[in-house]
Amino acid sequence: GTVSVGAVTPLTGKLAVYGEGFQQAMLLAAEEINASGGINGDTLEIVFEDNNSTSKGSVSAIRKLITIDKLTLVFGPAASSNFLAICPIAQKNKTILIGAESAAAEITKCGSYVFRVFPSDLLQGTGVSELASSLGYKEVVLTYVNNDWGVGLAEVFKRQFLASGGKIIDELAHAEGKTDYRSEILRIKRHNPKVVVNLTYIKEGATILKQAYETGLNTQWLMGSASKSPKLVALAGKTAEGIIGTYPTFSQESPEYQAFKTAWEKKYSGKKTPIFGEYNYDMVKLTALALRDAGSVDADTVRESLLKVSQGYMGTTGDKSFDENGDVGATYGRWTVKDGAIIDYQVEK
Amino acid sequence: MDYLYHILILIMIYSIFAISLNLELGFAGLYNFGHIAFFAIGAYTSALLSLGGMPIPLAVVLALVASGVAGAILARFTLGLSGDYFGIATLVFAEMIQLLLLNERDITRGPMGLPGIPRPAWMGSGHEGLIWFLAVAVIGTVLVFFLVRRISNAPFGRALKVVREDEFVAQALGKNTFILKTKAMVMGSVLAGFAGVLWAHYITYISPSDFTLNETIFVLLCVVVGGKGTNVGPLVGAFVIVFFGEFVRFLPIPSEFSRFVAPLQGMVYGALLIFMMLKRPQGLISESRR
Amino acid sequence: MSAYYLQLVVNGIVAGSVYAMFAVGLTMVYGVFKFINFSHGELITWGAYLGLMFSSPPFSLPIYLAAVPALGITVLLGLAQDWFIYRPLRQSNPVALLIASIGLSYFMRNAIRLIWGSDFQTFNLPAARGMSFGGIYITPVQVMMVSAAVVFLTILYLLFTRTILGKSLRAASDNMELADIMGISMTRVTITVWVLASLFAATGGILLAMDTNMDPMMGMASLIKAFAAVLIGGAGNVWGALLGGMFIGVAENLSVAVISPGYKDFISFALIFILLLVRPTGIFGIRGGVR
Amino acid sequence: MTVLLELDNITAGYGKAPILHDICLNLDKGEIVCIIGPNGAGKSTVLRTVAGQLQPSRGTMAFKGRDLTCLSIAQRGRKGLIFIPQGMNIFPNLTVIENLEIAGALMKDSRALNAAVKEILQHYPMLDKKKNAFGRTLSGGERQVLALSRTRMLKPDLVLLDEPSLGLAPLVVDFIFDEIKEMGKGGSSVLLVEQNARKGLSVSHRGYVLELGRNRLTGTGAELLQSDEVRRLYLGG
Amino acid sequence: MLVLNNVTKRFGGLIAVNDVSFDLGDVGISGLIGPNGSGKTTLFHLISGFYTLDSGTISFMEKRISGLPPHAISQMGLSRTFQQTRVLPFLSTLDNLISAAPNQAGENILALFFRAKKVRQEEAFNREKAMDILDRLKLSDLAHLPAGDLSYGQQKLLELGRVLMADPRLIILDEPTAGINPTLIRDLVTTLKALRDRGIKIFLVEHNMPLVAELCERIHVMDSGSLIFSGSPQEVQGNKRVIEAYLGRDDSAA
Ligand SMILES: Nc1ncnc2c1ncn2[C@@H]1O[C@H](COP(=O)(O)OP(=O)(O)OP(=O)(O)O)[C@@H](O)[C@H]1O
Ligand SMILES: Nc1ncnc2c1ncn2[C@@H]1O[C@H](COP(=O)(O)OP(=O)(O)OP(=O)(O)O)[C@@H](O)[C@H]1O
Ligand SMILES: [Mg+2]
Ligand SMILES: [Mg+2]
Repeated sequence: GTVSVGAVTPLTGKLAVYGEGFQQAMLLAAEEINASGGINGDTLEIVFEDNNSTSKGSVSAIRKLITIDKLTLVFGPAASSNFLAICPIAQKNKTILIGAESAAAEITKCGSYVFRVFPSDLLQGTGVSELASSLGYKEVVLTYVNNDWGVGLAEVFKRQFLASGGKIIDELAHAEGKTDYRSEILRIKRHNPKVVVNLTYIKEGATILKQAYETGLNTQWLMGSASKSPKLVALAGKTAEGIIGTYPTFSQESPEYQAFKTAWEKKYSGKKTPIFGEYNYDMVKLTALALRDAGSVDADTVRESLLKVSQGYMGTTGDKSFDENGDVGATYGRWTVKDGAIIDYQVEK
Repeated sequence: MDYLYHILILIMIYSIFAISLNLELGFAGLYNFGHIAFFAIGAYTSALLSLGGMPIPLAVVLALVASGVAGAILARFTLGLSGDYFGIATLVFAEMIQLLLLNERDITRGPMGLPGIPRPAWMGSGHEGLIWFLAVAVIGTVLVFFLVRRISNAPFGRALKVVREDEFVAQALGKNTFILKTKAMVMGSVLAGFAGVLWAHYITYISPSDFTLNETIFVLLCVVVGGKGTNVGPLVGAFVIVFFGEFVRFLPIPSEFSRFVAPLQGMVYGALLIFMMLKRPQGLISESRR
Repeated sequence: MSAYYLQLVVNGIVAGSVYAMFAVGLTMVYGVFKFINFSHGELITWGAYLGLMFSSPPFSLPIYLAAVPALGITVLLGLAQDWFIYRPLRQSNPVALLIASIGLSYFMRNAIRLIWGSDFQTFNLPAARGMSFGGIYITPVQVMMVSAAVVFLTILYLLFTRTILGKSLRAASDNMELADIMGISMTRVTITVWVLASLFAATGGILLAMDTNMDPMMGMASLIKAFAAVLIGGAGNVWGALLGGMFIGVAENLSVAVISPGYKDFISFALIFILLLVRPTGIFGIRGGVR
Repeated sequence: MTVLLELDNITAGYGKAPILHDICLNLDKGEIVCIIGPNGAGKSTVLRTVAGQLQPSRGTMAFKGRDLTCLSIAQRGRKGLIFIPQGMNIFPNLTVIENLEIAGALMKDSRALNAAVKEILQHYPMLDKKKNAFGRTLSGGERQVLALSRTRMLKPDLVLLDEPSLGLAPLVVDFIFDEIKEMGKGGSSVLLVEQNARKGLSVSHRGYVLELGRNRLTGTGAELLQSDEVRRLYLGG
Repeated sequence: MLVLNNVTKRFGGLIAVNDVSFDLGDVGISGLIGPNGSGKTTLFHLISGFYTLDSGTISFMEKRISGLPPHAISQMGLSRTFQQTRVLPFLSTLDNLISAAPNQAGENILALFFRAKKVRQEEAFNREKAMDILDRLKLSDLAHLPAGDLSYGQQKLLELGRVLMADPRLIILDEPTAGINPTLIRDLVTTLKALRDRGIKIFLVEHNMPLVAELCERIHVMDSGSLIFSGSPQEVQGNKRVIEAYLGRDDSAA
């Protein structure tokens, strides 16, 4: 037999860029589970539903998964706005909803059936604030991508940074998906800041770095986790040198991660691991464990199992123990770019 | 069942939305490419007010008023423009509204959106709640349909068509074209706002990314595919378009190919539109001449 | 401090020249065929992606050479659009054309995603610090953007006003049936319009992608600004399109100095509204310009 | 005399129902032929069919002895068959001079073109006065003269004229009909549709009377003018 | 009825209508003639409000109408036709006519719901009236055809029908018989005379001199934007300036 779980994934629309990678990571995990006995002998199957990167699509998708496919466990969509649109539905229908990349602090309050293997913004915002303080910066310019993720993160950062006695010289949002950020950069340049906190995505981040360099802005960039990608370095080239960022660490040296990486490269010959791919992978793996433990797909049973098996579970992305809100903790590491490679940042002096 | 209810609710909401656009586009010839703005204004007003503790019926009424006022304001600014200028100006207006929703964070929470929009308590939650909501949506759609049909089949609808065909002639015949068009636009905006209100209280979470140009194009498709300038057309269009979108979910596609599915689906979608225009440009239902 | 504003203006002009190049194509198609071509944005995107194709293996041409076949193929695409879709629709009403162009825009955008994926791509040109003139920075690509716009539009202007072909084009946009009767080859006019529009779109697209990067949505994103430029410049007016584009570019860049950059687009849109109130045909909407 | 244009049993229409039924019509070189008939008889439809805007569903058309049906509108233009439609027959957003120069799309030689334009402007002071005005600002009469003079410039073999006297002041009407006669003398044949049937027939060699899309009568211009039936039915007594 | 005082209209450097003053008075049918481009249509556009005056005033029924929008002027009972026909191409011929009925209660949304009966009756009445007019213009076979498919002459007739539909006090016709078959023109003459006898004033531009001479009691002549002469048909045909500017030597009025 098969055990089916659902996945609301952005296969079309503006997040399709990421959706593809999420899907591949989930499929990889499912394949491995099935190769190692499946769910107590049954095959694990993931039913993907596209959400068109919109909340409308997300609602349609989860309604279909719940009603037609009669699934009791669904992997939620990327983008907190889409995730938030469906979490009440999951909660009301007693369907487990697990997110792998939704960071909004609100999700914590979604309810007892909602989990995520990705740490809340709350943690990351604090992480960036600590980074700035620990580097000795008292005054920063803050810029962030103007979407749910960027704003959520920026709010937390601001709160933490101000509380720790820092000062924000100027704060500006930059629109998502533009090709020209020069005027924003000029506004930053006017303050001649020693440091700029830039909470943004890969594409926006790379464009800003490149254009800042062209415009003659010399500053220390501090970034978040969403820009930590070889792609950013490839796009921004040498202008990415020396940026420092935080990210929820998980040791890339851990056996789990190494295993994931090898398996990925084997299945998707030579393709780079996608952003958040590890989280999706962990999510499926952890779910499989819970399903095995539960021995049924009954939502309440699986929920109990999830809480149980996750305690102390080490995935590729580290410790995935769910707390009572279905959130995971994280330790924040620091990364930097040196000679075109992303490496862990070490305080030199 | 819930999924079916969901699809039906979506069809109802888009029917109302399409009827409202058809009133402007099909009857008055106003190519409003910013119609989503009024949907958004309705949705946000009602959501904000009811989240702020106002009784839902009152919030809904105020939301309709807000959409209507916004429609009147836009009419004031744009109705002096000729057809295509009008289209682009309205498109720009919708972008402006979206930017406002995105940036006025103190009021709208910006990109974080508004979660937990309440539904009337008597609907209950869970399964029955959905049926009740569907019932409300159906009643709303029927009312809107008959209201608009009454108006469009009457001399008023004909006068709108006169304006659509030739504004100079309309004036020579003593029709106050500005007022007529403004009326069409205000009514269209109120109805679009109504669709938005239903949407907000149905989904219970809204954010600016729900109200993009894509949505305007989506509803434009409903009107055009159904048959603009007709009363039944928008209903048929909303049904066909929403249904088609959901139908695609049931096509058996192996997951290895899933990377190609989405773009192919998009291509098929586009190709269908083109094909439709080549073979049946007037839409599934065509405008009758009495 | 004044260098700051000057720099903003310079950046505005750069952005504006690209808007203008897109706007001219739109306005030309609109002028002759009387519909707003939504798929114009996809010609922009295709131009950029084809440039990418020829500059990466197996071709691996330097970008300046890669642009040549890319432009060529985009032009063919433009012509194919017309031949297979718009030409058969010429007899029906403009709305059918408009809707078909929306359909085509979906189709072409998704075709790009099918071939190249949804992720963004880049030419991987090394970042260079801009040349500095008294504190004003400008990169070679930016210089190219402005000069391409100026050169192209000048050529276009001369074509429209000095040559029979250009006059035929205007005649066709005035009254296509009559132009046909007068023995003006509609085929030639049609080809000219689509060749020019595609060429401008693709050139702009490649330059834009060289300046930053490309993704399947890039054309769509530029389209609204191009619409706005057309609106300000007055439909069918070449200089109008140029100045309209510049106006928007400069206005939105300058606005960042005063208000939150989140409202950058808002400002240019709001200005359009105010302008339209004052002059419903656009500032440069000298009726009977090139049209 | 050689036959220039020959329509043989032409049936044509806009949708399914035909408007023209088995129309036969011929026209010799240098001849001026006038079609008259009540409103909606199908006169304009005949011209549109010959010009190529409509495809006949039955019958044959020959121009200079060659089959016409397979030529496009523009090709017919280049073969020397020019149609001046009723109503919109100039380019409103081109200036008067440009309206004339557009004829250059057919005249390849630019020197000859400039000379021809100059000559026309000299010949028609009415146009010369307005040479830099946009077409859309011209009065009804000015438009007709512009359309006609532009055609003259091309020295076509056959001109299809749909109600050239429409909206013209008496002085100009006379002028236009003189022009038409001149064109005939200059070697261009003219197929003319007129509601001003007296004037139309009086400048024509022959005439056809069309009714409900069928040939009703035919004869020389003078014959038709004399005919009681024509007088009663079509000339308003 | 209609009084023009020093009406002037410029287009750039061109003075299309130059200081024109006249009073239509109580005349049943008045004519306006003049060479092509003399400003007749422009004058009509000024009267009906489609163009704004550069100077001067126009009043209709003792009320000043210059400055009013076209629809307001039309609602006062001044109806017009266009020289270049303007029908509503996608509406049926019948709907084209019915739309021309003035002050329809059904065009008010509230009335649709609160005075539904009146709306229905009015609509039935208008439909019947429209069919009558179509009959008279010999267009009833084409009642359900889109008006854009009519021939030129048929469209011209339809325009006239719209004016008849409107129950105006004054109608201004810009070349009503251009492109109309001579036989039908006879019918038109009858129709126009009947209208006059019902007390409706008519002001028309025409180039068909015999017709003008037959119909009009008084004729105004324009040349190069100025009013050069006003008088009875006989006076006009005998006036040297008019002959030179307009009629031509070989008297085509015959
Ligand atoms: N585009 C069209 N589509 C359908 N029917 C048409 C179209 N144009 C004309 N007709 C019909 O064809 C018939 C003949 O029209 P046509 O224009 O040839 O008449 P005509 O003899 O030129 O009349 P007129 O003297 O009024 O110009 C008319 O009855 C008209 O209704
Ligand atoms: N919109 C305009 N812009 C500029 N000039 C115009 C405009 N409309 C008319 N004219 C000019 O004004 C003059 C009068 O034009 P009008 O159309 O009133 O003449 P008309 O007496 O009606 O002539 P016809 O008998 O030929 O119709 C003409 O010289 C014309 O070129
Ligand atoms: Mg005709
Ligand atoms: Mg006139």
